[in-house]
Order: sequence, then C-alpha cells, then structure tokens
Amino acid sequence: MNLADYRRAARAWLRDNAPTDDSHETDAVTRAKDFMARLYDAGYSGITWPQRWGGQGLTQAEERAFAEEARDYALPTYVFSIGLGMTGPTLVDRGTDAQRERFVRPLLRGEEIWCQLFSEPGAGSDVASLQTRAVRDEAGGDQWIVNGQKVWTSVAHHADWGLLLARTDVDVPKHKGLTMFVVDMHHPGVTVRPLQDMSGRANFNEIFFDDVTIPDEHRVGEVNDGWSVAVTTLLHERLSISAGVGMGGRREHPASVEALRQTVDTGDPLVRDQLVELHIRTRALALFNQRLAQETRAGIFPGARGSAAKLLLAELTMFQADLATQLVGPEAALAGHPLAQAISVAPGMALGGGTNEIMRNIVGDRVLGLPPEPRVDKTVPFKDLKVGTQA
Amino acid sequence: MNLADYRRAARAWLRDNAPTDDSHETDAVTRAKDFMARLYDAGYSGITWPQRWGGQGLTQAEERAFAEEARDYALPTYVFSIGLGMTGPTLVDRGTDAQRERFVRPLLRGEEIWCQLFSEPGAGSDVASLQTRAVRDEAGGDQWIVNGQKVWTSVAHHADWGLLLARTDVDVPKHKGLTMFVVDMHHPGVTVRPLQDMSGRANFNEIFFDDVTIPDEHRVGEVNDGWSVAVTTLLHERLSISAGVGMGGRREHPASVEALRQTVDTGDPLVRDQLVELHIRTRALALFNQRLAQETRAGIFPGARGSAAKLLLAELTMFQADLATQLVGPEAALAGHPLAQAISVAPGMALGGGTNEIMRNIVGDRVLGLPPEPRVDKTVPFKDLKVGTQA
Amino acid sequence: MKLVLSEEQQQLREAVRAFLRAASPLPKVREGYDPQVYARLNGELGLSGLIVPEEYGGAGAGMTELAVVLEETGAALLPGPFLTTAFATVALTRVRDKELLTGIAEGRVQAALAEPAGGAGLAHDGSAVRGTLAQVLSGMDAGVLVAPAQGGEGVVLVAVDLAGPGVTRTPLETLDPTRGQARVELDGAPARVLGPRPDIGDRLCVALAAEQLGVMRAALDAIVAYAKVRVAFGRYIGSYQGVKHKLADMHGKLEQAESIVRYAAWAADESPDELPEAAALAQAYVGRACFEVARDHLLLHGGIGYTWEHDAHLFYKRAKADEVLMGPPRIHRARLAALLEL
Amino acid sequence: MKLVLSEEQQQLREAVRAFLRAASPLPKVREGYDPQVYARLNGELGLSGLIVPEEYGGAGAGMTELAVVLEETGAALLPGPFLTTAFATVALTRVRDKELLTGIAEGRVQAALAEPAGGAGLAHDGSAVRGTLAQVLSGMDAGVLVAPAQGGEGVVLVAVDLAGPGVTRTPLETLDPTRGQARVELDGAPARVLGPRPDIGDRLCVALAAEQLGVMRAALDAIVAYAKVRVAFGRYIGSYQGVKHKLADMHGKLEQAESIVRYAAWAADESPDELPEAAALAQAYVGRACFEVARDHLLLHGGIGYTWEHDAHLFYKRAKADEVLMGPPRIHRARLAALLEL
Repeated sequence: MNLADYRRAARAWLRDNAPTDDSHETDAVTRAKDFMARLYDAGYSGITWPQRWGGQGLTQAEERAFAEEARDYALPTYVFSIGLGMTGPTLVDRGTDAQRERFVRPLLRGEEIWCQLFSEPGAGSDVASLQTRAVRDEAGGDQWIVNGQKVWTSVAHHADWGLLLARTDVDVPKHKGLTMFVVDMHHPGVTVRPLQDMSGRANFNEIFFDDVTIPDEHRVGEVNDGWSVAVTTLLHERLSISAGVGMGGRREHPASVEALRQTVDTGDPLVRDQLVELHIRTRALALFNQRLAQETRAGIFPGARGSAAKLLLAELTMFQADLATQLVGPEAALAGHPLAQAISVAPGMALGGGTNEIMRNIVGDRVLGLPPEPRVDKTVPFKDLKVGTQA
Repeated sequence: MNLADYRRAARAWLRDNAPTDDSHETDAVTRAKDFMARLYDAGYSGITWPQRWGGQGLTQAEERAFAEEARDYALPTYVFSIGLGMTGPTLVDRGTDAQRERFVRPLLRGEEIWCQLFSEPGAGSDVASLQTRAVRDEAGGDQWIVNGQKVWTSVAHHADWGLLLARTDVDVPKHKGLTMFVVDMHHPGVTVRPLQDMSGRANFNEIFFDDVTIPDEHRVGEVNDGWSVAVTTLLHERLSISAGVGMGGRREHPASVEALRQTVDTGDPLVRDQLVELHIRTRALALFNQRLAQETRAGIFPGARGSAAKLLLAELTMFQADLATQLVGPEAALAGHPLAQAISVAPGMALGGGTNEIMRNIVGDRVLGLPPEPRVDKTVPFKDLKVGTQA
Repeated sequence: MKLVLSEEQQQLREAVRAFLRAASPLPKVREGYDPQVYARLNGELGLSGLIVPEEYGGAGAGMTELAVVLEETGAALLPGPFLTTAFATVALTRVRDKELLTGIAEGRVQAALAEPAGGAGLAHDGSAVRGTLAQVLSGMDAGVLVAPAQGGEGVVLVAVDLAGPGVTRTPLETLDPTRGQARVELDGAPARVLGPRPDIGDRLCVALAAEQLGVMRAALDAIVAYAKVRVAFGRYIGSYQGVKHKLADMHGKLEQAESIVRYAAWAADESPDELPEAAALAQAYVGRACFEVARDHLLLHGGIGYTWEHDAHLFYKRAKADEVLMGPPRIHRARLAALLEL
Repeated sequence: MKLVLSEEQQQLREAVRAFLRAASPLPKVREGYDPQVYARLNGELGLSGLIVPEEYGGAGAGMTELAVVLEETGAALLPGPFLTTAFATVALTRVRDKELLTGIAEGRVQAALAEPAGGAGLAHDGSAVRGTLAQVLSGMDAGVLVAPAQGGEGVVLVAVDLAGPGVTRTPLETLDPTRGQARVELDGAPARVLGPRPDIGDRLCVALAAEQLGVMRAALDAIVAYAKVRVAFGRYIGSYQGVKHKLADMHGKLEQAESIVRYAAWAADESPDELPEAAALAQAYVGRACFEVARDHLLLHGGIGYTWEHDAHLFYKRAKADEVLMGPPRIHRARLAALLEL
C-alpha cells in the first residue's frame, strides 16, 4: 500500500472507530482497553515495531501519517503511554526472546498495562543513586527479593507489570551495580499509594516493595548492567516527551493570550503590553518547536536540542501562569478560578522529566559541547557514596 | 578633643583648603600631591593609622566624622587611593619596621604614589594562579629577579612603588608558592603601557617586568607566604570598595530616572512604567546600602553581604544603561550621546573588583553558608596545574 | 531614617519567633486557624494590643513594631485573622468611635477589614447595612466586620457583628490553604457607624509587605537548609553554582526587601510625607520579590517540592495570594508613577 | 510554513561564511569599510544583485535568501553599506523607476536608504530636494541616497547623488565602531523621483532581524569557544554551572530567534498576510535577544572582554546600535499590540 492509501485508510478507520466524546459512562480503563484492542486488530498499534513480536514492521512514514490523521481525536491511550513509549521499546531492544514473546503483544493490544519504576525519593535528577535493593536468592529457585521505595510513578494503580531498576551490588560505583527487572505489580508485598501533588490532584503514585520476589527470567539485560538498559528507556522517554512538546491544547490554556484577552482590561496599555510579551514568548517557542519538527521530518534529529525546547516550555508555563494571576488580581486566588489551578500546576512542567538545571546541563554539555563538571560519584563504591538527603 | 569639636575643626579646615573646582590649569598630579601634603600636615591623612608610622592614632569615629564633612567636596585624592586603601594598610599590617619607616609616611603625605600588581591576563578571578616569576639571585647580593606581566593596574603610570605578588615556587600548590614584594616602578625593565577599555578610555595599565631586580629587604612577609599577605590587601580593597558603594553622583547619571524624565516621552504609559521600574530598583539598592551603613555604624560588620550589594550595583548599572538606550532610541547610538558612553562603561561595574559569578559564589559560600565546590586546584603542584587560556 | 531594629524590637522579634516555632509549626499550620494559639499570642505576648493606643488597653506601638511581628507571622504562615485584625486595628485607631479597640487589645475580638479597591461595596442607613463583599480575608474566622459603607453623609466606616442577624457568610476555598476568605452578604445587618472612612491604604501596604518579607525569608531559609543536606551526583546540591548562584540572587532580593520594609515602616511612624511613595514602593518591590523567591525555593526543591505533603507549596501559594491581595499588582506601580509625577 | 533551509540556501550560507571568514576577519573589520571587499562580494558571490529581479541583472532571490546572507554579514560584523543597500534594494524593487537596480546588481552603486520613523524629513519640487536627515546609516560610504520626500502629489521616494551638488555630509561618530552614520543636509540637491513611497517597513524589520541573528550567533559561538579554553581555579570555565547554564539559556534564545527569522522571511516571500505580525515579532524578539546574548557574552569573558583590543565589545555595540536602529524598540511591541487587536 502506498503512503497516500495508507493515510486514507487510517483516516477512514479513525472516523469510524475513534471515540468522539469522553463521557464517563463506563469505566475509563475498560473503555481504553476495548479501544486499544480494536486499534491493534486494525493494525495501528506498534506500527514500526517488529512483526515477529506483534508489531506492523512499517516505517516512520506510516507512523507519522497515522499520527497526523489522529491529531484531531482524543484517543484514550493515556494508560498505555508508559508501555508504548518506554517499557515496550526497551523490551524490544533489550529483552530476551522469551520476554518479548510473553510481554510485547499483550502490551500492544492493551491487555496489560505497564509502569516504569526508576525514580526514588532520594534519587530524583540523579536516578543512578537509587537505593531499592534486589538480592539474589538461589535457594528459592533462582529468584530475586526486592525491598525499597519508588516514586513519581504514573498509572501504577492500573498497572499489571512494571519495569524496575534496582541495586544489586553496593561494592561497585553507583552506575555499575544496577540491574533491570520486570516486576509483577499484583505480587504480594507491592503497595501502590497515590501521591498528591501541590494542586491537590493525584496523578502519580508511590510504590513500596516489601520482600517482593522476581524470577530471574524476568531480569532484563545482564546482572549489574541495568544502567545501560535504563539509558535505553530514558532515551525513549525523551523521544516521546519531545514528540509531545508544543502539541495541542495550548490555546485553551486559561493563561493563554486568547483566554486572557477575554477577561482582563486591555484598555490599560500596560496590560496590553504584558499580553504582547506573552504572545512574543509563546510564538517564539511554538516556532522553535515547529522548526524542530520540520528538521526531524527532513532527517535532522534534534537530539539534545529538544531539552532546550523543554526548558523553554517549563519557563513559559511558569511565566504565563504567574503573569495571568497578576493581571487578574484577587479573584485569581480563589481555588475555583482556572488560574488558581494554573499557578498550582505550573511548576510541574519544570520538575517532571528533568529539572531546569538538568536541562541546562544537557544543553551545555551535549549541544554546546562544554566541558563536563568534575564528577565525584563515578568511581566511589556505592556504599561509600553520599546519596539522598543527609547532613 | 571631643568628637563635635573634631568635626567642627575638620569642617573649617575643609572650607578653607578643599579645592572648590576641578579646573585643569596645573598638572593634576602636582595639584593632588600639593593638596595631600596639606591634608597630612593638618592631621587628616591616616586618621586611624598608628602614630608611630605617621598616622594620627585616632578611632573610626574621627575618621567617619571627617568623611562625612568631606562628602560634599571633590577631594583630589584619586591617585593616592590604592596606597591609602590597599597597599599602605598592608604594609602597616604585614611589613617590617624598616619598610613601615621607609614607606608609610611618604605615602600618607602624598609624596609617593602606589599601585597594586596582582592581576594578570591569565589570572583574573583566580588571582592565585598568576605566572609572574620571582627568582632568588643570591649571587647578586640577596635579591630577586622578576619577569612577567600584570594587568588592570590603576594609576600605575604615576606610581613610584608597586605592591607585587609573584610566584617563587612552582613545585607546590598554587597558593603556597607566592611571595609579596615592594617593587620600584622606576626600575629599568618596568614598562607601563596604558590599557584602553571598551569605551576608548585608558584608566588602567598593563605592566611588563623584564629582569627587574628587587632587594630581599623589600619582601613583605615570608617567602612563599605571599597569599596570606594578598588576602590582607584584598580585604582592605573590599572594605574600601564597599565604603564607596552607593556613594554620591548617581543622580547625575545620564541613565538615572531624574535624567531620563527630562529627555524621554513620559506621556507614553509604557515609558512611564519603565521609569517606575528603574526607580524601584534604584531605591531598593540605595536603601540596602543605607541599611548596611547604619548597621556598620551600629557595630554590625556587613562582611560578605557587601558582595551582594556590589552584585546588585553591577546589575543595576547594566540594567539602567540598557533601559535608557532603549527608551531614547537611535540617538543613543551616537558616540557623542551621554548614553553611548553609559552603555559602553556599564559592563565595567560587573567586571572590576570581581565578576558577578564570583560575587554570587561569595554570597552563597560566606553569607548563606552553602557547601563549597569541589576544588581541583588546591593540592596539585602549580607546574602541573591548568592555568590561563589553553586547550 | 532608621533601617536597623532597636534592641527592644529585636527582643520582640525573638519572642514572637520562638513562640510561633513552638506553638504553630508547619504541621499545625495545615490544620488551620486555632483560636487557642491566638489566645496565647495575646496572653503571653500581648500581640493583639500591639498597636492599640495605651488608653484602650494596648501597647501603643508603631508600624515598625507591627512590621516586626507581621514578618514573623508571615514566616510562620500563621493561619487565621491576624493580618486582617491588624488591618482593622490600623483603621479603628483612626475613626471617631474607638470602642472596638478595647476588645481587640484584650484578644476578645478578631476583626476583618474589608477594603475593596474600588470604593465602598456596602450601603448603610445609619443603623443597618446592605450589600455584598465578594472576598473578605479570614471572613469565616473573624467575629466583627469593619468595612466602608455609603450613607447620606458620605462614605463611613461601619462595624458589623458577623454572627448577628442579616449576615450570610459563604466560605471560599482559596489558592492559599493556610488562610481562607469568605463571601459576605449583608441584608439589613445591624451596623454601627464608626466615623468617616480614614485613609489607611498606605499603612495596609506596609503591613502586607512586612508579612511578605517574612514569607520570603522563611522560604529562602528552607531552601538554603535543604541545599545543605540534599545530595545529587555525590555532592550537596548547594555546592552547584546552578543552585548557589540562584540562592545568592534570592538573598539579594531579601536584603533589598527588608531594607524597604524597614524604611516604609519608619516612614509610617516618623515621616508621613515619605509614606505614600514608600508604601507603593513596598508593595511594588516586596510583593514581586516574595513570589519570585517562593517560586524559586519551590522549584529548587525538585520533585519533592511539587508534592502536597511538602511545605514548599504553602509558601508559594501564600506569596501569590498576598501579591494579588490588594488588587492587580500594577496598581502599586501606577501609584508610584503618579507620586513621582512621571 | 518553511523554517528549514533548502540545500541551495545552505550552500549560499556556506559560501558567504567562507568568503567573509577569509576576506573580512575581525582584525580587518576594525579598519572599516573596504570597497574592495564589496567588489569581491559582488564579483565572486553576486551578493549585491541577490534580490534584484533578473530583468535588472540580479538573481531574483527572496527575503529568505537575503536573510541567509544578512545573517552571515551580521555574524562577521561586516562594515560598510551592505545592510542599507539591501534596505534600498527592497525599496527600489517596489517603485516605478527601477533604473538604479541595475547599478546595484552590478555592484557599481551603494545606496543608503533613509527611512525616518516619523514620515518624510525632506521636501522636493520635482527636481530638487531640501531638508536634513539627522542619522543616515552608512551615509558616508554610500554613493546614492534613497529617501522619502514630500511633494505636491504626496510622499514619494527620491534618489539623490550623495557626491553631487547641494549635499553636505557630516560623519557622525557612533557607538558601533564597525559601522558609521552621517548627517545629511540637502539644499536644493538634484533628485530623481522614483515613484510613490512603497510600504517596506515590515521587510526592513525582517532584514535587520536576520543581521541580528548573525550577531547573536557569532557572539554565542565566541563565548562558547572561550569557555572551552579559559581556565579558572584549575577548571575550564565552561564546566562551571554558573557559566554553563547561562550559555544554555543563550542557546535557547538563539534557537527561538532563528525560528522567528526563518518564519518572518518565509512570510515575506510566501504569505504576505502573516508578514506584518511576523515582522513586528522579529524585531520585538530578536532585537532584544541579540543584545542580551551580546551583553552576556561580553560579561562572561571577564576583564578581557572589557578591553578595546578584544572583539567582544564590537558585538555588544553592534547589537545595541541595531536594537535602536529603527526607533525605540517599544514601537515594535506597540505594533504587535495593534496587529493582535489587543
């Protein structure tokens, strides 16, 4: 099928199958699973993934064509986003054939939901300093016993499986003693607790592991080589975040120029000039994102420059919520006001997916090629390293 | 004499002796030396310095009283400022009795002019990485032979003596191989070359030393203990800078609110708001400086907080020149326009006496007590250390 | 001009700080207004009568002392009607009928001042008032409302018993979880006319700036402390210039904010001609600086600062709520422009 | 919308960049305008005819190509009347009388466009003009003046031989030592009426923004290169977050500025309805970003950046001169407000 035909077929399928409203009559996860199964059966899930493991084996061109056709629909794929964007590609890249056979197809068909278990309270930006332990227990039939705590885990309360990074050796430097596992989220000893963010919503979870066992066949990659597997996952994470940056919805944001011009006094020249400033920054970033997208289509991979776009988005998000509340005044401090929510969620953009400081390091090191900071943590055995929060 | 009498006497003396205009009929240095001799003979030079070396042996209270009375006069003491503010106090603190006897009184009486020779092209913020060498030559009668280059030296073209920091040992870490000397600026092999700054003016000099000899009796402090002497000098420098911060003249600045309101279109609400912003920042810093001064009078030494004031002044200076040129428009780009000069000299405030980055380090380390950066340069022998500019 | 605290003022600060540290730590702040803490604030420290004249049972102190106290209640994010009662007290000392002051000084009365930016929202007929106040700070916690009302002889200040007849109070959930607001509808509520509406806007600006100074100071202290114990990549985060330089800039804002608050409070007490400009300067600078510091303190905490259970968002939200409390912040800049005759 | 250069445009960029690197390095820039360099620019690269229509001997390229070239001449701080001749060419392609274009395309004519913000400063009687132009960019270097003049039939564009009678030129020393200005007094100077004054303000904004993009790119490149070789306290300064993070922020400005310039140039060529907003955006964003980057690049050089002999101040001064070239920068923001109907 040529690309134009492919696109036409996708358009027709979406017209007939995409949910047009987001009504909550049935359970959202059930509806999402049902949709995902139809999507898979129609051949639109895992478009570029290998056929052998359940994908379609097509190219970026088909995937892009489908994404462009799907842009105007709100497809209910959120609970699968970690699996499709991060853990699935990691298994395809680094799993054993048995693991690919077992996990990839159910993931693509939406039968099983995945989460990703890397971050810890003491290991935020510095993921590799994590402390969750996995200890080998050969007496129990070659399995591992896991204890520790993870945090910032999306969709964990729906997840069947998790991709878990744990420490298996404390006598070597921190990057060299980590191993990657697939963990059964329904196993006794796994506790999922919702984590409320500063806006009062609970989009994330904390996960506690209390003597949770994992068979060795669910280990992904070699023992103590987990960091290289995690780098694969994080690369996929960055790709899927930067693919989403600048997409949709910004015009409906309560702190956008379009929304504010309806509510604030544009008769005041100072207010008008503030809206101009917001317009300038919004356009500047939107055009940068569009240029990155055009370059990507032309085969120029943006690489770490996507981190510059993410940094600018974090700053713009904070700036516009702050500006909007100033323009609106006292009403913006009422919890029911859309801007109260905007100012409460604005910091999230700077904190999820890498702080602004981490983004600046990435841009400085990888885009500008600046010399690295001296590192004190690359050679010290983990057990002698300062980690987390301590005096 | 009680303080009120002291103040009255100072006021009377200044009324009769301070030059009232700054006309350039006679050579400025000759006039300055003449005035300095009268100031000394009247007992107003070195008010707090020890009597034994030519000072008055009085307290900070008298010095402050004199400074307050002198505030409204433009006393021609600029060429003596390095000697009075830095090198003289260093000799009083750390010199031998013979050195004090020889140098302090002529310095206080303005008979000899001093400069300070620490900075080098390859050692700016990091003064202790300097490369000017002093090698002992016992054959020649216990003297030192100096080769190297210094830079950013004020009043060097008028100076009789310089306080010179040079490297005497390259086999020890950088801070431990420095020695302080008094060098004769008229010695053959000393070349003073004016250094033009970006505004086209030459307020500084480069100094070249080519086999310049210094007798060992002109060494200040122990061999290889020069850094501790330099710290004394830099402490005095910081004190004399922070004493000057926020003093006089800012209202006449061409980029001040007062000047701009005469020249720009304040009928435009946006222009008015920009002037308000400048007013806010100017007042905020002025009040901070006044609070520091009141605390000092109350016996609370500002310490490193003065570096915060210096940082804010550097930022304000840049901000206001930038803002003013924006408000004025194309005319501000003519070399004859006062703002063209303002925008050309504005960066100087951020670069003289420590860059903004160094100031932030000082505030972070000494005011907020934050942990230091790991240092790679404190233990390596100087000859193995990376310094200056190199790939 | 006096920008440095006297020994007595420093002692007052230490006393309030020590009291609040013990009686109202942040876990307790999350529980909201506690009248018992207020009773002790009055009993042990006499704070409710701080600026009430001596003849009405107060300590007769000035704005300088009030600013010292508000800085501490701000730093502690003290919940409840302390700030609004201070506002009301400023108003009540400047009207004919001062009777309420005695109750305030004794700590019996918590009064909420409603001072809508655009004139009076209420109308009175000499004995009762009608009208709606959309947002009254601590309106659910206070017992008495003090507000301007339009009557036959112009705008006067009236006092209304909030527990009395004709009063409908609706709690408003606010951005700032540590201090609420209420919508207050008055439908023929009995009111007492206190006298012509006094001109107190400048003093309210100074009082609020003092609270903001406390909020920003506590936020900076919190992140500085965290930067000394939190490790990333084997080093304390405070050792990275990316963090250290930002904290140094925040310190510069704090130093300037404190200088402005001291100056404005001094002007209120000693130099009324300078007060209008000083008060507008205080809101224009300190309100913004407070939010910026609270914002950066939250961001520098990293992910943990984004959680509900961490305290960072409490400072951030108080800072934003305070910044817009008196209206869109541009009004203070506009006032400065007018005062400078630009 | 096209924000990425085509292969031909990239080749053009490389060719201009290589030429200027060899023919006009910074030490040569300090010597000022060199007509021989311009002769080669035309002879070897044909740049003077770039946007001249083919029928007048040019290459008939669009604003996109002009922007590519101006970015490079900006990055090289090329002295002389290149920018103003480009401005004049934009004007001349839009008037009735296009004769001058042939001379420009051949590189024989350097024309200075005077486009005072507030309308025409000159008056003409059909054959001669009178009046004064206070600041004409490269006015001493150009041979022909192109300017609006008021006549009986409205404002027209006229051409005046700057070496001819009735012309008095006074060189003005400017902040930017790499490109001068002149005061031009016309007292009955023979003038040729070219046609009604065309509306070219938006295109001038785009052209200037392209130069500014080059200035900021070169400034950032220079400080990044320095940060990789300059050592302080035993480490390259680029390894300190205090420097690295600032450079990362500067890079973000550069990325956005480039995106805006590409967009605005595309709009000029392909989407005239979008041009006014794109052009105002270009000046409002890129002008400011260029100065900020040039400023920080100078400051991060430390003391050496403050010396006359170092090149940092050349970028800094060009950036400031460009920022105010078309008037106080607020005019672009005001225009955006109007275009957005705010």
